[in-house]
Amino acid sequence: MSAYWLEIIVLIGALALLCIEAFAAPKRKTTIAVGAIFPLVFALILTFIAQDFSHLNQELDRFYAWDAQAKFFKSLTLMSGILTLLLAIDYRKILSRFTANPDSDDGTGEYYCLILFACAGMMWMASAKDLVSLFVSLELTTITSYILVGYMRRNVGSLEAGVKFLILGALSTGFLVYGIAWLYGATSTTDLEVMSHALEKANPTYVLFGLSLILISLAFKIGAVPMHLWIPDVYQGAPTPTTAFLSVASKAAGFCVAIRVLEPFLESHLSDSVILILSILAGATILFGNLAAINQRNFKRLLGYSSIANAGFILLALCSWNQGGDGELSSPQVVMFYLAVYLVMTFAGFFVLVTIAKNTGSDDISGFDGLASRNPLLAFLTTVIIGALAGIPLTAGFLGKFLAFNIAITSSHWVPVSLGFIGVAAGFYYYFKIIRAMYWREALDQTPVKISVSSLYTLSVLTALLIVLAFSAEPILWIIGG
Amino acid sequence: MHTIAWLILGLPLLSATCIHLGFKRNQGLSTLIATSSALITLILSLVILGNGKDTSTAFSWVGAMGEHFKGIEIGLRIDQLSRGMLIVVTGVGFLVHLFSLTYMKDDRAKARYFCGLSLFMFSMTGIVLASNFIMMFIFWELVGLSSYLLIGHWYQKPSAADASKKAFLTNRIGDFGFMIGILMLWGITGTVTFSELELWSATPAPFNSTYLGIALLCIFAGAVGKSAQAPLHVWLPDAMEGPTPVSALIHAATMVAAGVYMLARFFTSVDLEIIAFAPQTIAWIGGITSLLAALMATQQDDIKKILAYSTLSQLGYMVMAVGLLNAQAGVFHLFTHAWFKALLFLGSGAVIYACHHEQNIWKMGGLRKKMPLTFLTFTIGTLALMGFPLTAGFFSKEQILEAALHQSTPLFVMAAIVATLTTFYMGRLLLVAFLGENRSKNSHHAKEVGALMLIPLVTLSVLAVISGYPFVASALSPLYDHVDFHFGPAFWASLTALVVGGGFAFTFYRNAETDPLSDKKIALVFRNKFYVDELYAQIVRFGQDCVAAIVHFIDELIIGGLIVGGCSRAAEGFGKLFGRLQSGNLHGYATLFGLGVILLIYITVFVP
Amino acid sequence: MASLNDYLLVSGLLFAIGLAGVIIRSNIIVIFMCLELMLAAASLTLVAFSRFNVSSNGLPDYDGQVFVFFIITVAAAEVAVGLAIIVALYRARQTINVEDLTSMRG
Amino acid sequence: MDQFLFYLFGFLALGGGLLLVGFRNPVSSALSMVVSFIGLAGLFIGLNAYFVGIVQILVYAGAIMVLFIFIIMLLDLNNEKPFQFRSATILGGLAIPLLFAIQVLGVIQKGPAEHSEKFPLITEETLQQAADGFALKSDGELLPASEQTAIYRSLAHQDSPKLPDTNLIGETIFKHYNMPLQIMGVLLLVATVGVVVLSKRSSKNANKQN
Amino acid sequence: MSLLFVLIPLLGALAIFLGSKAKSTAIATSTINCILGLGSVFCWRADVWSMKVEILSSPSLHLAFGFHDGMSVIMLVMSVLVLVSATFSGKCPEGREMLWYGSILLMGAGGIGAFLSTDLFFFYAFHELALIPTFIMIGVLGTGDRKEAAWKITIYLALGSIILLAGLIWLVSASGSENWLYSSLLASSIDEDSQKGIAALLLIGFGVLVSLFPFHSWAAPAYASAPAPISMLHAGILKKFGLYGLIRLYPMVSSGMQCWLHWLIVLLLFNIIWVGFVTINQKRLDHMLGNSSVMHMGYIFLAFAALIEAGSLEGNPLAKPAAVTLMFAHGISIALLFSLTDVIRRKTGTVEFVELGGLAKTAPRLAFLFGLAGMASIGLPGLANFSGEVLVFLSGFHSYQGQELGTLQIATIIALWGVVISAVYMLRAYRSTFHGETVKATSEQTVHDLGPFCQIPAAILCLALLVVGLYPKSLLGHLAEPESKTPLGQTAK
Repeated sequence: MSAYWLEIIVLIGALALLCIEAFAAPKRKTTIAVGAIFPLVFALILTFIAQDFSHLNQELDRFYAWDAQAKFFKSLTLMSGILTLLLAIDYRKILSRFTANPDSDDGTGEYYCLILFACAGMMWMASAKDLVSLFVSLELTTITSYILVGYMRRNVGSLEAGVKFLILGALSTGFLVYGIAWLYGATSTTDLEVMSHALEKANPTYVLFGLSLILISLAFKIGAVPMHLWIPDVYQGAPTPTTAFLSVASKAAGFCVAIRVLEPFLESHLSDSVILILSILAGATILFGNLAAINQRNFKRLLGYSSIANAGFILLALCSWNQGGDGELSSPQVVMFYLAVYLVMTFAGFFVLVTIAKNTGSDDISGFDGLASRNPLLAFLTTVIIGALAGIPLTAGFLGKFLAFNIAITSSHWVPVSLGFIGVAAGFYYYFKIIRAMYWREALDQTPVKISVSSLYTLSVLTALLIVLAFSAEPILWIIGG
Repeated sequence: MHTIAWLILGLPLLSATCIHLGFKRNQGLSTLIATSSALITLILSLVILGNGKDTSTAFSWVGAMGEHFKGIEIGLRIDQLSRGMLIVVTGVGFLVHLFSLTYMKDDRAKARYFCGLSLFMFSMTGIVLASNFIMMFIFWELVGLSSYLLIGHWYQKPSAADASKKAFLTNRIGDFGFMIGILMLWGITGTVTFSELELWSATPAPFNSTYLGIALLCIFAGAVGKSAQAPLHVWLPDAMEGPTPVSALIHAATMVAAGVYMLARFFTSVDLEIIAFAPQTIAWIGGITSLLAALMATQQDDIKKILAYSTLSQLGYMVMAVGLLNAQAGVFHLFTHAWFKALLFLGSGAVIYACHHEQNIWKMGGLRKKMPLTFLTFTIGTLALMGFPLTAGFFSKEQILEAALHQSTPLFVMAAIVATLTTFYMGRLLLVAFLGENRSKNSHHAKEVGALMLIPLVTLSVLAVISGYPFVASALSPLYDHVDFHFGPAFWASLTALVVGGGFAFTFYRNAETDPLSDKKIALVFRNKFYVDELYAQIVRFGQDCVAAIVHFIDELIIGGLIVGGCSRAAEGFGKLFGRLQSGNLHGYATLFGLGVILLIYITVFVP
Repeated sequence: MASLNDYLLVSGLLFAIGLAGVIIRSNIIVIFMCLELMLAAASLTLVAFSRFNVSSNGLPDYDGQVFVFFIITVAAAEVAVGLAIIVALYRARQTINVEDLTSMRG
Repeated sequence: MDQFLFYLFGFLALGGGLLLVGFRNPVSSALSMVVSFIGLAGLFIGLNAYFVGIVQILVYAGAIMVLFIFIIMLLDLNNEKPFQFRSATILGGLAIPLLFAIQVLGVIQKGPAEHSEKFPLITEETLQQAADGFALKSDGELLPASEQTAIYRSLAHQDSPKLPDTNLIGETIFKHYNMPLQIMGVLLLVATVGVVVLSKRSSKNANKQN
Repeated sequence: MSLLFVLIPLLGALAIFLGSKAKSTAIATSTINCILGLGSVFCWRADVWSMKVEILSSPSLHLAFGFHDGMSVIMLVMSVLVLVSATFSGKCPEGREMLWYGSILLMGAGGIGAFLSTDLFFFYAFHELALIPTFIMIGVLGTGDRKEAAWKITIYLALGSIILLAGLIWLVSASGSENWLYSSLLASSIDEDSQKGIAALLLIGFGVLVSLFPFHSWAAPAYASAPAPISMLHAGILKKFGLYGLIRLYPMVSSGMQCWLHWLIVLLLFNIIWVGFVTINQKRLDHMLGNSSVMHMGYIFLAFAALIEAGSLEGNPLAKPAAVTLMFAHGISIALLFSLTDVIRRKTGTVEFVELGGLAKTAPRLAFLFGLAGMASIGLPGLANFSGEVLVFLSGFHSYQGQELGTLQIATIIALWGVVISAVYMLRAYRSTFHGETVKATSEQTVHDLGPFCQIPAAILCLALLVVGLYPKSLLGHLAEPESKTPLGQTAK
């Protein structure tokens, strides 16, 4: 089977569900959500058996890459799509409260379909190797995200987040387009592969200018300082499944695109400038993300800052550009590894958040107070998850950070690395605030915290994964081709 | 032979362990075990003495590592020095055990006491038998521990608890130097074993004699601590807070003599002619100590304190002798002194026991009639201490004076003054405590002590007389050179001292109710021990406690507060700042975004 | 005919004006318009380059113009969605002034 | 003439942009934006990009502007409050674009020399030469007249050869940009769905209210 | 086989978290571990007992356990002893058994895992296992200023270990080794410049973990506030990780370390003298012990400095045994002291010196044990610490041949004064806690002597102190031939 069917499958699923929603509206919209999981799972399975088809279709080949990186990011997108849907099922009460009709979940059906569309967009992003297809698929994702963020149209926070995201997103789109224009001007092509050959002769100022403009937009997408400003607000305001989706899938797609775009430049004679700016971005992002998180009281917002911080660590791996080989992982592989781990722990974190928010009605860290006595199992799972987020060894989270630092130290990027140390230490502080809340503090309300069965299972599996991956990360290496 | 030596070392330890682990509840059995172990060690020591062969044995405690370090051994060295010292230790030890049976019979923690005694016997035997400096250091410290335990036997008394602490800490300061000395000696000679030091000394490699001298002085610091020489003498008078038999055993006869013993070991092992400055320093310290202590002793009222200062003074004598490169004289005095000082302490113990733990001599008086036998033995001890002709003390003191006369006139003069003062204060003690009238109810009710107490007293008084004679000394004394007696300046000096000191004592204290000298200013200085304790208290307060407080303050302020706290505050401040940037206002975001754009473009395009 | 640099300059200025509008203005709709202006400015650059970078056959390189086509489409879609969100916001908050949108911060 | 048109349209575009930022009334802003876009379209046409220029006017000035004005009217927006003197915003709003413009200028100046020369006109010769490329099969043979494309015909027109940019764009899009176009279709679909979702009124809810 | 020592407590912890009876599980697992650990002393072999599983191919990381040499065994013995006594120590509050005993086992497993790991990655990783349990336990069940203390220790250790991680990564990358296995790193060589940087990172990283001045301010408050088993495990086992690591990694960066020798000497003297003075000024027993444990680290660093000065393990054959012996001794003695301090706290309700006194009368067994441990910690001969300290001092003078005193010798002399300082504070503490008249908090009505259950941990640790103190060869025999592959029971002559 050819690889480009993967997106089609997802799209077909989305369209079908949209039609069902429109014409045969089921009573319970969770049916749609469950239905939406199937195409994703199907596509996920197919990802691993899909074939290369470049010899079949020359035109398609220009826009569609099918390599380990694409494979990985597609499966990552699909995984996060599945998890987002699971999360959304858990979250449906809150979602429906703020959509069309507070009493029923009428307005929620499209939400699940839109996630599928966004997945399709990100999967295309994963394969995009031409600036045009990159732009188009990125815009598909972004515009879908606007809708997903502002979905709760009776919730001021969600709308406010939607508007902020919209304005800043459009701004970054503007820079992206302008940057593409300059790159196109300098190299007369939008095909990245062709571009990499054309760089020799191109005007370096034009190229760097164009690249820096594109970098602005990519930095926005992955949430790197100074284009991170939208993240805390949007993450906080958006419906939690959207937040999770944005912080994992969207960020991952951003990194995929970043790798694709930057690779020709990092391999060219201009690599010094690119590495310089990337390391500055990495350092600033790590520092900002971690330090700004210190004073957070809202867990959702905290996760937002944490996602900025993690973007910084991923950038650290990226700026230590390394082609790998000879038993070493290349930078993109480290990025992918990190993202895989990041997916697991971030979603686990969001599952916890949804459960807590459902029980306490707020996203505040104070909602965790006394969790150790209110639900010891959940507290234990959360402890492991937090440990992984903070990067405690013997969890997969550490392995990710370790690889990032490993590659950065090997290429002697001492300034961002030392900022990274500060970041990690600060990270311990704010992540451990959750642990503190769970164990040290006494809750005012001692009622047990209830967790839905699906969440519990998902959470348990994710937590177990965090431990297991720390000891046998070979599966991830297999996917990323390490 | 080796087995016996090991037994001598091991039995007291066994006894202490048994008592602590098993028989603490059974007080009687505990005392029995301890006393019999002391008896057996005495007998074994005599057996060794009778055998008379020099030998040594060792096992490796820490193995050799590399070429330079040949390991640490636990070894026993039996030669004349250790054999004689063994007799002193086990002899006095056994007698003190015997004495304690009565003296401590009402104590509730008798078992602990005897356990401590046994531990002390173990440690002291260890010092005596040690074949090298590190082993000696080990037992040196253990002696300190047992002394700590025994002084602090009545730990509920704050003064006793403090005294024990003081004793241990002061000794630690000495040990600080001792260890440095050992380390340097090891560096210079490559060995710490006495026998190898002898070899090294016989064929000395080229070395820097100054450093050997410094090493010797550092090692001497250990002796200063243990033998309570100035300036570390302050613990010994305080140590009298312990039970009196302990004072007799540890703080008169054996432990405090360990410093002298150790010096003798060193001086007999290494030829010190080339580093004269070090022995001279030692001699002077000894001399000064003996003079100061004697002066202090003249104004003490506590019977044990007087004896303690006299011990200090006599130890100064010994150290001086050793420092004058006449180790034989020093050790000989050690030997005789052990007997009569133990006698005096046990005698005072009997008096205190009889007077219901009254220790102030001004509240005694007239005990001659109440306890005649004790009085008799005490008098013999006093005479020996004064150096009355034909007693043991006379012979040994004579040798020291002789040595001083030959080596250094100022020291000889000093020694002569000390001898005078000794007669004076001992005469004072005897006159005030035993003669005259009963001055308190306690002394009024005093009566002669029991046989178990008297046996040691009598035995010791015999030894106090005869141990100075060559036929005994040559057999028993650790080191003894027979010096033909002659009526030289030393003898006359000693005799003059006796007469003058005795005369003054008689003049002032015959039938005195209170001390006639106590209102003199100079007497106040003596009574207050030259204010050395006060001085040290200030030094400790400012040099240690204040410094500690300041350091603690700085530690918390600068490291804990400014640096660490500063870092965390900085992180938090940055966090707040970043949080403020996140104003929630789109204007702000757009501005910052734009700023970021400008910077990013600038860095990428225009910087390189 | 003007030079390429003239066109690039005009488009750059136009982009900068759009940026200025985004930063200065408070009305979200106007901000949105400014964003459209920025996109259009970028289109101008593209077209200018497409005209300048002639392809092998001597004609303008139409890849650039195709891209402009996509940009216009995307912009239209963005406007549609954006305005929908803005309307929803207006319904909920009765304001479209960015200064009022600061319920989330810190 | 060319030069004059460039300045005219350039002035229109920039002036419209400035007015867009400057007007306090959103409707005025919207209208000045139209002006700006018309100027822009003129510039496009000046660059021989006729199709893009027309689309610019059609889509932007025609559709998008209408949408904007419609929404402004719908929401009955009043004038924006006069600019309060908030130094940070104003300063940022002036300084940052200025700096950006300077940077663009800097970049332009570092460009190759030929960029400051005037565009070579698209002459008839150019068109003729280009036409040859469209006349050949892949194996190098001339196409038979029946198979000649509109592009070829337009380029190789005997009297007035024209640049058939609409055809060329169409050909490029549909031949070479197939896949982005499909994605674009999805994008439009999503946008439609999104707009519906974000603004539809729940029927049940409405019933209740009635 | 050596995996077993890690696995047993880990499984125990897992079982506890899954709901098995906490206390008995913990006691059972730690006891089994202890017996196995002690048994291994007699029959371990470096080559037979190791295991190696690759968990990641690039970079090549192995889950590898085994004994490098005698040092691992000695650390293992220390760990199992402290672990088993920690499970017996302290008093778990009602309803917190799972957390309490689970944390103890996790921390123990972390320490043992670090000591036995032959792959640097897991060597590092296992140490961190203790981080969360420490944080939770101090924060939840600690005493006094527990919250600040918990934060302090957590952030400090996190920062220290991340710096250490940087050093390790640099080490591995500079060595050009294909994997993180200790053996292959040992075989590689590193250029001078990198060595210098690596050495600095390692010294700071490990230094923070071992509370080297000026990174020491976390230790005292944390140990003072932590529940007894946590302070025991941390001060006893986990703190030794840093020193263990330094000695382990030393051969690879020996010349790099040389550049920092003088810095290290200055810092370690601060550790001994400065912190010593800080310790003197403490007014509470627990704070005093916490600071004293910081201070004593200086001696082990002194041995390490001697090692650096010599330039190689062979150059100063005394230094490593000295450090190891002192680590062992300190681990045992400080654990014992913390355990007993907790008893005092529980029996009298206070650890302020002014509120204590005369406890020797009402609790003689406690007084004896505390005295023994205290004496051990101030280096009284016959107890393990002395053997360590004397070897440390000897190693400091190893290069001295009668010439002028070198820096190291002067440092050793200054460090020797620390022996006096430690005697000062320990005896003062003993004096004000156990001697003197009994007061309200220590009167016979309130205080009972140690029960047999409480004596178990103390007895185990005391025995260890005595055995090593009386016959250090029992320990040092294992170090006689470094990297030896023969069973060490036989090499000890």
